[in-house]
Amino acid sequence: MTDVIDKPKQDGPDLKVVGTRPVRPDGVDKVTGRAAFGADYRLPGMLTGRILRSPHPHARIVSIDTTKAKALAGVKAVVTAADFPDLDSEEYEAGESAADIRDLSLNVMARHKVLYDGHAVAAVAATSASVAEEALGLIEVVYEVLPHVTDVVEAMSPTAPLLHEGMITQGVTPPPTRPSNIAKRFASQRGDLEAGFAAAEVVIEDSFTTQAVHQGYIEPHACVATMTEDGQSVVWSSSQGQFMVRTYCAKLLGLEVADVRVIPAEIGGGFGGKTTVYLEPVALALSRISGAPVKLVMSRDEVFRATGPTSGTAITVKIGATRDGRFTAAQVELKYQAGAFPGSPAGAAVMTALACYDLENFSIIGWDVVTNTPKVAAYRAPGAPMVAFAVEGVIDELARNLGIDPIAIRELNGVRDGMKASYGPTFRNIGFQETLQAAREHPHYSAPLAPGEGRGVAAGFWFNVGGESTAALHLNEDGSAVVVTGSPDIGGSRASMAMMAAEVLGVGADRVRPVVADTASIGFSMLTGGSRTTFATGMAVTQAAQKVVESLKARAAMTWETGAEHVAWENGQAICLDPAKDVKALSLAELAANAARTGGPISAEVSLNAQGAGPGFGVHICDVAIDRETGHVAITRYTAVQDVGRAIHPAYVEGQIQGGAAQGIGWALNEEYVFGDDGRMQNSGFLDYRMPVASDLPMIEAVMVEVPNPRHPFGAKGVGEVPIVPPLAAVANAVRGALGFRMAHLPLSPPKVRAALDRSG
Amino acid sequence: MSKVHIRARVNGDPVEFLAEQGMTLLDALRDELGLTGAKEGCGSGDCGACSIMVDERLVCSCLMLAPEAEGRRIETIEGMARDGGLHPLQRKFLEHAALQCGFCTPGLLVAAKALLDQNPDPTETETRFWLAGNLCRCTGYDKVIRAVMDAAAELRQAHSA
Amino acid sequence: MAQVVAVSSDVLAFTGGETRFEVAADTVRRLILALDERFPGLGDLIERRVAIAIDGEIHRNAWGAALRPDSEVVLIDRIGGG
Amino acid sequence: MSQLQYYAPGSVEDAVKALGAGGRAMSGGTDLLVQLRAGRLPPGPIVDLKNVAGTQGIRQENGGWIIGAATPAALLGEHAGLVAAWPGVVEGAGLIGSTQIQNRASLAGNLCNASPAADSVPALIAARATCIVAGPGGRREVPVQAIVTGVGKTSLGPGEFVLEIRLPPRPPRAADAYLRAIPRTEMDIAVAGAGADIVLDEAGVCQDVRVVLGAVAPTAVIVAGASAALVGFRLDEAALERLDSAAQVVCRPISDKRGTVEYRTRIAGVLARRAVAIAWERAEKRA
Repeated sequence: MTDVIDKPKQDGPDLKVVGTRPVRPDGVDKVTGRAAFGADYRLPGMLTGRILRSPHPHARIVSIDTTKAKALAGVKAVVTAADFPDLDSEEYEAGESAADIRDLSLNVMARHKVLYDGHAVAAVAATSASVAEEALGLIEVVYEVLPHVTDVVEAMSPTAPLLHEGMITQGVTPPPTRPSNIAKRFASQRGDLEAGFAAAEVVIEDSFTTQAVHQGYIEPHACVATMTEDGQSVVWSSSQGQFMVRTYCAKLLGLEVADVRVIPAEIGGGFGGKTTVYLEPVALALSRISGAPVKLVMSRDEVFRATGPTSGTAITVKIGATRDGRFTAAQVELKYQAGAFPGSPAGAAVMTALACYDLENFSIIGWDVVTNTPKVAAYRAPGAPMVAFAVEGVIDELARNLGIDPIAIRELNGVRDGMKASYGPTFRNIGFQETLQAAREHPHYSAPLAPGEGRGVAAGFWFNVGGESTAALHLNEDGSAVVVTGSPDIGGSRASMAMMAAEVLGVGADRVRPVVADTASIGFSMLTGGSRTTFATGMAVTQAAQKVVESLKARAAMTWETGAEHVAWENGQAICLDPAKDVKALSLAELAANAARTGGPISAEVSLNAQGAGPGFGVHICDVAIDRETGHVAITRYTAVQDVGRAIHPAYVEGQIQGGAAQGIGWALNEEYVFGDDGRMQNSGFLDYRMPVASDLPMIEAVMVEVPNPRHPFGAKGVGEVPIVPPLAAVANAVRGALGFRMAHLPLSPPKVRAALDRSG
Repeated sequence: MSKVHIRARVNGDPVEFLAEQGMTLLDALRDELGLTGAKEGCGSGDCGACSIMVDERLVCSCLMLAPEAEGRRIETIEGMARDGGLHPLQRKFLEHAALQCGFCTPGLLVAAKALLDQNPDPTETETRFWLAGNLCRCTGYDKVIRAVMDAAAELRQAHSA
Repeated sequence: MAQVVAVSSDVLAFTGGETRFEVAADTVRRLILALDERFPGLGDLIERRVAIAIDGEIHRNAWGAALRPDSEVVLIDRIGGG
Repeated sequence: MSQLQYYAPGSVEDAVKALGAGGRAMSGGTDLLVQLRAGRLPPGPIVDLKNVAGTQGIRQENGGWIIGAATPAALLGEHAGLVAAWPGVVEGAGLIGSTQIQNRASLAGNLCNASPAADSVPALIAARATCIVAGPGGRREVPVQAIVTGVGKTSLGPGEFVLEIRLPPRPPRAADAYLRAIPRTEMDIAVAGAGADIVLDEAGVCQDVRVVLGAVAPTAVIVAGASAALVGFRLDEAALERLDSAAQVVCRPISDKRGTVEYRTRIAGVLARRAVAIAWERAEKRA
């Protein structure tokens, strides 16, 4: 079962809706098959599009001849990079972090060079799927195949084939004179490293690797797009941000933003992977030529080969400690694979690497390295899980070496309010120690292990972000309400939006119906990512509801012919505080019914840029049983403890924690991109890209520790990303416990575990 | 290539449609019949998002050709709620928050119903193995399994009452 | 005078490794302008790539955010998310 | 793929004709359609064998069992008589994919797809199962191990297809078992598999044994040394150790995304041991 460990209420609002578990408003559509996802849209006269992809990991495009494809009956458009503007390099912030518009354009459609197996080189739109597929076969591309490199460490070698001939490493002084595949160096340091290690009585150092893994959303990318002759465009697509899609489509096709309207479909999972565009600009380009709506849907093979995995990494960690377990110094070097274009999450990894711990002396160096693999995309706490795998592994070894309980060593060194985070600022209102304590006191932690089983503990950190959001609240004539946001709902956020509005209005959650609106129907909102929606968009919703309440109070005052200061709002009704008036309370419905008489429709829209998202911490406990003959690792028990601010809808908070833990377990045990010597992905399907199935997992117990975030009206903070940070290390530390030696290279798949056992004798 | 004329019964109703001979039943349901509840997550039978019942057997509609549906009785997610009310499984999925994005949900529900139709009292392990053909990336399966077990309990109670 | 600490690698590349500055500014907007004056071009970099933590709370694109005289101001890389 | 021609003959004669004209046999289609879609097989007309008389159902004849070639694997597991007689064959069939796949995939399809990792094949060979092959020249009965000749290759001639799979009658104190190793717990291709069929005498001594390995060579391989390791012995650790070694000797695996040569070889030994131990225990219970 799932526990909520409640802190004493600090601010004490008596919450009636927040913290309950109502059925989500979009739920019935989703259990009946009505909900329309990206591929479910269909327009009259719609064409079917298909994309031709490079079979080579690295090649120069000598020529592309589309003559035969264009001549095929039923083909209405063929596009290549020549049909897109050749854009200059420009950093642009529309996704989760700044993207280079030129790189994005080249990723959407290769120009001059293909940089990975699966890189798009041309696309067709035709009257049927079979005609479109036939047309792909008629496009003649002449490639000059180049040597390739897919591994991050090999790509850093001075002799490695160069992906971008002019790329000079940033962040190195003086700048290198020769180009390389190293896009950028990140560095972060504090104190005196040498002195710190000199003060250590025990020093543990180890090197770790992780493989590229995919977000693995079950819904492949899909969109329908249409453009008129004057450039006005509509896109229906499944993404984490309709405004992100609008911005990128306008940029990549040279359109006015006002001419692009993006209508969000239901999104079938994203986890960061749908924070950029792949199909939408192509569908628009095809529609521009054909004059008809074009639908593009990726196959699973395309999703794996051409969309965002996260980085494969190589990480070295060295930590020193005194005999009593106090850390004296830490040194981390991490190499992150960016894929075809710069932009791995190495920077975030540098910032999170030691964020859980109080350290006087440290040095962290990060490298962002391009490889002939798909351009990485954000994946849930981008960059953090891999470095946590390494750092938490070394801390586990330190604890073992020193004979200190693994939670105790983390409590001893863990950050608290008032300490300076490794990434700079001073922590305020954090819940790491509370989370550690809850883990230590949880029955799982003291439960006996079966012989041969191992138990691992690991901690994780994520910043969470805020950002720009808009929300509108419209009161209906019967006192019900509509809350409109621009934030796609991936995991049930519509429920929390309705709940927060309902809490302020003083009505039941089912009296407020939430809508995720298109780009023409609500003000700008950043995409759903960075665990920001319930925090930032929730703040906009709350403020909009508060404005509506103010308006309701004013209208009640008008009705009672008193001042607004004499009106209170309680339990969904206006109460008159004016002792001179003997009047009955006015209900929300009564006030709504009189809206026309008291000033017109009652609604409010709030746009804001939310700051001060509080960071979150997680501590996971994992038990494993290992078949020492087959090398198979079974997760026998799993508990995930997390500081969640305040849970608006606890069931969906638990769901985030459980889902994140499950993804991390998959990453630890079996998921990996496997590239052949030819540089092609060998396992671009769910059969051989092994995400956990139901029988692979136990129940995942989610324990919510509530340390309210003072910057949010209800204390909420982001919860979606933290839970994927600890599992890689929690699983690996448990395997370490069961085996008696450490395995530092993910995934811990049966062949590797058995081979390690054989080596260990 | 001429299309074939197919007659079948879908969610109790007779249907007729034309399909290319190599078209999957999934594409036919979605594109010819407008039943988009079954989803394509992989096209290779590995994710189960396209699960439907054919002659009371649970299958992946992406691994069946449309012409194979000739004369068959097909049940899809669109037919699960009856007489204006949700099936207990659908209700339990909502009560337990057993869905996040909801993309795999139709397939999971069809598969879970097939389980309970033939095994009204499955263990957790039996439920997990039966549903192993339905990938969910959002939930970690915890709430899905709880919802199915809870629905099974409710259905057993309803039957014994 | 706000006590400004630079942690971001990008910022350090701009300041030639200098990590601590005292800046007379009572808002983020004024802080950025002042820094740009001291290190021409840094203002643009901050607008594009840098987040500003004020007394432990991370801000980005927040010209209006207030700085108290004893505020701890840290320039860090912007964080995305998934 | 949507432009493929589909043909569903009702008689053996029509099926033979259609296949002879270049058609590709399909029963459950769970492998074939995936391969066609991925472009691993060239497109060609599909001949659906599910409506062909004799390809559906399980029946007993002269003490043995006849399984129609296109019978879905799930039906094997639901057939109490077959489960009791050939639990290992049923285990192998029961591991072909998910519940959904089980309702489509067939023994003959799993066999003729000619994957080295086919889960039902080692158990069938261990069981000394045979195939009735129908073709232009009439019908012939061949041992299961004669069908697959290499990765993706079979001995079936033009117009030929497997119509039935036959399992022999069971003596008392005989039982079989199948095990495989996969990285997950379900939904995987065998990294290695082992089928074992064993006959004990009244004293519990092994009289006859056949152990067959999957996914460790281009085709399923019979462990030649299994008889020497086990016949005449009781079940003990030493016997299983001998079997383990004998199993490893016949392995000629490849290293690929699913496993290395070393891993497959070692696991083959482990699985052979475990499968024999299960079959042995089952056989003892049938005294």
